[in-house]
Amino acid sequence: MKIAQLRGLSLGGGTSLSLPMLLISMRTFIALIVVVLFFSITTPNFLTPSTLIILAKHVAINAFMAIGMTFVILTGGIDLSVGSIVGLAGMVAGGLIDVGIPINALGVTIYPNVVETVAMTLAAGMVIGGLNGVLVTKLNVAPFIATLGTLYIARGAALLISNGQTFANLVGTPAYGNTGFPFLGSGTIFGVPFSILALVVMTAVAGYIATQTSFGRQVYAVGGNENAARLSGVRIARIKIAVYVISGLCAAFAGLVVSSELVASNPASGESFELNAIAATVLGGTSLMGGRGTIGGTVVGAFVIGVLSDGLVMMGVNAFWQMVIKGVVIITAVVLDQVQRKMQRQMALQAQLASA
Amino acid sequence: MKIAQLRGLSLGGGTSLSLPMLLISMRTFIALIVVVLFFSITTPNFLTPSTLIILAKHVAINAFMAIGMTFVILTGGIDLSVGSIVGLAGMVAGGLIDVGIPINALGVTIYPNVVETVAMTLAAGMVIGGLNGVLVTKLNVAPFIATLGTLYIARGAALLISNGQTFANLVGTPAYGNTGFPFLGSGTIFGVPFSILALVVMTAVAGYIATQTSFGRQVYAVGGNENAARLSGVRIARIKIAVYVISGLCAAFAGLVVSSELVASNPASGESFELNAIAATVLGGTSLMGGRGTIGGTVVGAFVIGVLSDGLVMMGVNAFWQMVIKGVVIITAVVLDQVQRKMQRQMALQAQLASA
Amino acid sequence: ANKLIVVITPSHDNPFFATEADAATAKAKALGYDVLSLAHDDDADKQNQEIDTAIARKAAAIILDNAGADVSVAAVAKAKAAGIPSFLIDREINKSGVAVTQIVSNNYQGATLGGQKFAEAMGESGEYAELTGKPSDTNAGVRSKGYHDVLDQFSGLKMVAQQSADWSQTEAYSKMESILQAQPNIKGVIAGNDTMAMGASAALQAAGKKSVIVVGFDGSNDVRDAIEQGKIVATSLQPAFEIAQMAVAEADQFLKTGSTGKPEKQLINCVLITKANADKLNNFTLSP
Amino acid sequence: MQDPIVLRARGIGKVYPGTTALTDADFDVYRGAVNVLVGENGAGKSTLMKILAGAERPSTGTLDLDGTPVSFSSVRQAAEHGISIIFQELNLCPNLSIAENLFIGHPLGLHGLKIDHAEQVRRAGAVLRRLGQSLDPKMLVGDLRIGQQQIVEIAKALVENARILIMDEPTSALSATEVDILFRIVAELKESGVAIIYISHRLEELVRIGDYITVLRDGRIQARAPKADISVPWIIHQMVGPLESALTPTIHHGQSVVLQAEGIALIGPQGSRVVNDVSFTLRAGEVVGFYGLLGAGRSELFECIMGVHPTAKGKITVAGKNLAGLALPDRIRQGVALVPEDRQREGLVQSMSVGANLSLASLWRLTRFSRVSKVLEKASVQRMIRSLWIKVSTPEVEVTALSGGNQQKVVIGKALLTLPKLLLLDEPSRGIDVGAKAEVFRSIRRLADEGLAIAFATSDLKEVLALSDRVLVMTEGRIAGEFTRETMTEEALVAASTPRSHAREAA
Ligand SMILES: Nc1ncnc2c1ncn2[C@@H]1O[C@H](COP(=O)(O)OP(=O)(O)OP(=O)(O)O)[C@@H](O)[C@H]1O
Ligand SMILES: Nc1ncnc2c1ncn2[C@@H]1O[C@H](COP(=O)(O)OP(=O)(O)OP(=O)(O)O)[C@@H](O)[C@H]1O
Ligand SMILES: O[C@@H]1[C@H](O)[C@H](O)CO[C@H]1O
Ligand SMILES: [Mg+2]
Ligand SMILES: [Mg+2]
Repeated sequence: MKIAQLRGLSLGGGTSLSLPMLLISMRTFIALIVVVLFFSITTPNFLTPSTLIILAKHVAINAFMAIGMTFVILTGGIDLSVGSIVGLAGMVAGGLIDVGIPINALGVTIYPNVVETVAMTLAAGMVIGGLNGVLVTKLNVAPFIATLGTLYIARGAALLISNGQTFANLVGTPAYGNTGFPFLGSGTIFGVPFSILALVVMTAVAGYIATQTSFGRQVYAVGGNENAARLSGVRIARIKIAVYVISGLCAAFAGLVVSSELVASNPASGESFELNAIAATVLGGTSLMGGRGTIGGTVVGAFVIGVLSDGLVMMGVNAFWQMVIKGVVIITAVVLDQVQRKMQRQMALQAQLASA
Repeated sequence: MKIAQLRGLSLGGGTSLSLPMLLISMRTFIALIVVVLFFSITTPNFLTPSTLIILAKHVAINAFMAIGMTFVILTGGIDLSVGSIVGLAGMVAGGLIDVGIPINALGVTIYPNVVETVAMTLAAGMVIGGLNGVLVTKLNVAPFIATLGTLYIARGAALLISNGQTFANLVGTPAYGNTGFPFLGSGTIFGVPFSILALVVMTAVAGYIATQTSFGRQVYAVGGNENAARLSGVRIARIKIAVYVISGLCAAFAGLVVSSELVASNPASGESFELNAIAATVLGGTSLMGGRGTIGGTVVGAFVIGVLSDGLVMMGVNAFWQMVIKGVVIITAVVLDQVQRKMQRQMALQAQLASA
Repeated sequence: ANKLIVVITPSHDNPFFATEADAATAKAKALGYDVLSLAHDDDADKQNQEIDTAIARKAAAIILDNAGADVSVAAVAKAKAAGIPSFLIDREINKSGVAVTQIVSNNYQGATLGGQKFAEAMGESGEYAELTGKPSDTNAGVRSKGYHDVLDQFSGLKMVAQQSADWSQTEAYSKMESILQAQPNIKGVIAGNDTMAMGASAALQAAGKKSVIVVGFDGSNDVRDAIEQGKIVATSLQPAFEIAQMAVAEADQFLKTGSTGKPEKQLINCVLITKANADKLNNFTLSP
Repeated sequence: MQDPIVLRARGIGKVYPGTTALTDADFDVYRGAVNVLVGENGAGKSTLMKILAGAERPSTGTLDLDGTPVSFSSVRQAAEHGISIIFQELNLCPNLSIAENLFIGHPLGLHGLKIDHAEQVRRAGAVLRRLGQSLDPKMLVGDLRIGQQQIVEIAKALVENARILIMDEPTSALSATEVDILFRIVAELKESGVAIIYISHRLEELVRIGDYITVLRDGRIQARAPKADISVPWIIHQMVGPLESALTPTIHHGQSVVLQAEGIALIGPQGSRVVNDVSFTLRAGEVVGFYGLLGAGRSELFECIMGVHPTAKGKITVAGKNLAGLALPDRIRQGVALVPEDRQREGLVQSMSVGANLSLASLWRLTRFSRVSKVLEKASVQRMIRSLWIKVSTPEVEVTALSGGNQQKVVIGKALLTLPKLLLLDEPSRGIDVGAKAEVFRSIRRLADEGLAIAFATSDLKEVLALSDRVLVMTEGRIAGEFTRETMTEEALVAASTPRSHAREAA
């Protein structure tokens, strides 16, 4: 993760390791270290490997969404629908495994295998994302309002799929060859949980896309000055639709992992997840104005939030205080960010003066 | 209301009646008329006075928040904390009425009368708003993140006040002279429910502030181009803090009405209200980029949302479909908005061409 | 250090759950355990993470009011696999052999009690509305079924509106107001829990329809007071306090002896609360 | 032989809500030549160019490239046909580096799968050097001054190797030296057969490099001629009709001191001393020109006086009152007014009407009981629109609908409405046509005669000589020389304005 974060960094913002960008993620990183230290002192068995693995698994789910969200926010947009997509994705996967695809004409039912199920679910997420993108670009609906609409639509759809019921026991049936779904949530590769590996890979890939591909740089351009980007020949609509599709994809993936962990899918799951995803992104130094931010920063941001909520729960802090503390920390982290950047700039100035 | 909307209108945008603003609110207004017609046809006794009064009462609560939200969004900000402030305000008022202010030193308890209670509650809302404003201006935290933080803080505070319990039966005690709280929610003046009158007054006052005062003008300027506004002598920080205080005040007022209606206050009330308030504002034609929008439009937007949810409940549509439809309507209204404006522009241009 | 018992309930802002949490905590402390009391807000993912936490904290036992009959199974199984026994309260899960005990108030029986009282108060005829709970909560369904198995036998009783208010007081209030508009002449409202009953009753009071019959479910102190003031006719008491303490006691015995000596599923019957016995009700406990 | 005309525009018309920008305009673009387009503010020059470059779609008319009809729905399409443009208003991404801005449309590398950052930086460096700039291509554009940004804008067009290159007022923020370099490049491109369309309000530039001159007036083609046949007076005549004699500055002898500046100093974002111990006085009725090259520190000096930089050092007294500790709004009330250099970023509130923009800085005067008096406001706004000849149908029009020059007039009008004692104009004539310039200068004079003290920054020699009673030359944040009407000559000013560092570069 850290490596990924640093590379994300070293190429974020401008071309190469630009001081402010570096500082931004450093701050969040420091915030992270502070909370970790705090809990390792105050809370029994916090710093044990097993706890940290569990922690990483919890973070992963939010990080998946936050990574997609980062692309959207970099273009100056926002995606409120990710939480609902998590719920919808779970229901799609659950339905495919428990109910399959009944072909009434032939009176038969098709049970896709797990790979197909995953593919179809991700596709569903991308469709919602695409819808967001089209609304924002072709029908120029403000991103906030477009994705607020799909937030309701996707949630409603999730509830309608099973009429509010839960799809239980998603282990599949050997006879139908659709077993293996729980692997996403609880499987391990070389002893490392799948979802953690997925997080590492997704961070690396997203970081590469953001900084090394022309798509990535054009995302930054659109966020920096949309008009200029258009007049420079950037295909705005194409870029924007793409980022929402990516966000939908990431959210659907998060949904798969969640319901795989629960081995059941509940239409209500993912409610208000969007707030955590956005918080992680912004904590990671991404500007809601668009144009500034890094994937690495976002992942660090997700860890700050994750460590915090897990730590407080382990400490047994009461739920109401947890809420207050969460709010205070989100703000403090960002304020620190500001203060430290100012100080840093000052110091830089002093240095130059001295040298001059 | 309509009057209010028109005056809001005729003075929106900049100095006075600017064409685009007019069109915007017209569209939303049409959307409103469409849904009203739909329900009056499909739903028994929808168009009866009593139904419309209940409707207006439901709308009022969202409109109170949306009006405050409009000022914030006009400066290019956003306020996610309003829902939590609704909950907090209810608990403050509830606590003052049921528990009073115990002065342990003297071993006595002070029970403020209803007017004082209302004043203190509104003050509480303004304090949270002020906190938002200071975070955004003095510590330059992004509005989204600052108010996301206070969303958690205020909610946590609301829960802590009673340790999660509900304050029931807020009728006060004649002996303590603190009776009369239910009036806000169910009282009437000349047969018109208090909250509806409050809505009319608030709309008029807010519309006046937005369009007639130099404060209002500066709000638009800050949202339109902060740099230019600063160089023109606008005190940015002062203006921004003010809009968040206004928003907190409006939300607290909404909270008072909610718990007065229930004659009880529940710390969880107001959850996700912010989304409805923002939806109303944007439906009303306020740009999330800041600088464009009208109070009248916002109130119309609130009515669109209110008519919709009440109508569907009266029709007996199931909760899942209600969600889908809500999403579709929010989007459609805004899309209509866009399409109609485009057509309008085209036609205007054709006319010009012909004349030229 | 003492052994740790983790108590997980849906939320702390519904008196019903608050009572559960407090009762369980008090009992466990009395028995010399450390206690970690958590809320999952009916979010299965959050519940799952809290179970992870219990495992990480090497808890001795978990007392759980779960977030959904199906979505909770895997989490409870995970705890079992990690050697932590779970004791469920209030809501059951759709799999046996995973939790050590499931002590659940007999929602169906309670609902039939409420239903009968409601039919009687309605004079066995007239239009009524039903407010149901969170669709994802099995109790909501069970209670609705219990109500209808009774009410549908009376040809005179006609349900003219049915809406979910998600167990929420505010939602119940505004939905009630709207329903009243569409159905001005309803004679009664039957609600899936007490918070919704409170919301509905507030709306009816505001509309001046003080004679409309309201029945709730839970037996909260708020509703008790409303019954005494004549605003609400009845509610079915789920002995939440007793259930929670039973669960802790059985957990304690299980930890000491390796068995509770009781079957996994234990249904605790509900008691109908009316003006007659309301005064004896406090914190979900009916004093004899 | 090959048709000398590469692009033909026929019967081009363009209507915007409220305005008809172009009517039935025919325009020919000759290859290997500099095709000059002139016209007053709002004549339709930029609009015509935007149409040729695919940034706007014409309401009527046809384009015909190399004898085949074409129509562009985007700048990208036009670029694919070898047409590229330098826009009048800068179009850059502040959050990206110079190099990335140059190539953002078509990044270098394998099908965009892997950007070749190194190569982009190399080529960017090359083109910047060609433009005589030593900027680091990795610098963020947001950290550049407007002048430097305009150079990046030019570089961006150059890397596209267009066959038709449109330049819409490329020199409006450039210094004399930079203009010379640009013209050398224009000549080279011409040699290599590139067709250049050149727009500027600096008429001497036009006759200097133009081959074919086309004059636009009120959206119609007014006149066409090869350079050989024409002169500056002819151009002016075609643009605005007969023009009364140019300005004759009246020298003002010392009246009361309005501005007393002592030891003003400011540290810039990069820690350099942007303004370095500057002291001077301004008297009522006096017009003082601040001449200097890009980056000399004039903008920052003005900003210090206005109170934009809290960290600035030094003592500033206006009309006997010490401004120490006064924030910008209070300084406005004390009679200080600034017309900023970048009208888009700092001058205008794009979402507001012309009227609202004009009155924005004077609300404190126009407010009664915290209500903006419609009467007072309307009166002031109307007066300003008339006295500056702002071309607008009604004050309710959104300010973005005005032409560049008319937008600039709105910004000046906003400053004047605050009834200043001291008026600071930073590049007041950027993108203003001769007609408007004359008006602006005349009103500057008038205001001076009414007892206003005026300081204006410019990089235009003719302008500074024409208007100033006194000239202060700035270099690298210092005052490098002071000249009276007697001593101010082009040579003297240029000499004084050349920084040592530049001199070294040149050598
Ligand atoms: N986006 C727009 N919307 C409405 N009207 C516009 C728009 N752009 C230009 N116009 C109008 O079209 C006319 C021509 O504008 P244009 O920018 O082409 O003038 P110009 O010749 O470039 O002037 P300048 O020398 O000041 O740049 C002006 O009257 C202007 O008001
Ligand atoms: N945004 C900025 N970032 C970094 N340095 C800046 C910035 N703006 C100005 N500077 C520095 O301040 C110095 C003076 O800039 P300034 O814009 O005041 O020059 P000027 O004399 O006004 O030239 P111009 O004609 O461009 O206004 C320059 O050397 C430049 O390095
Ligand atoms: O049994 C509980 C209570 O009825 C509570 O009021 C809502 O959730 C149900 O599961
Ligand atoms: Mg132009
Ligand atoms: Mg300058």
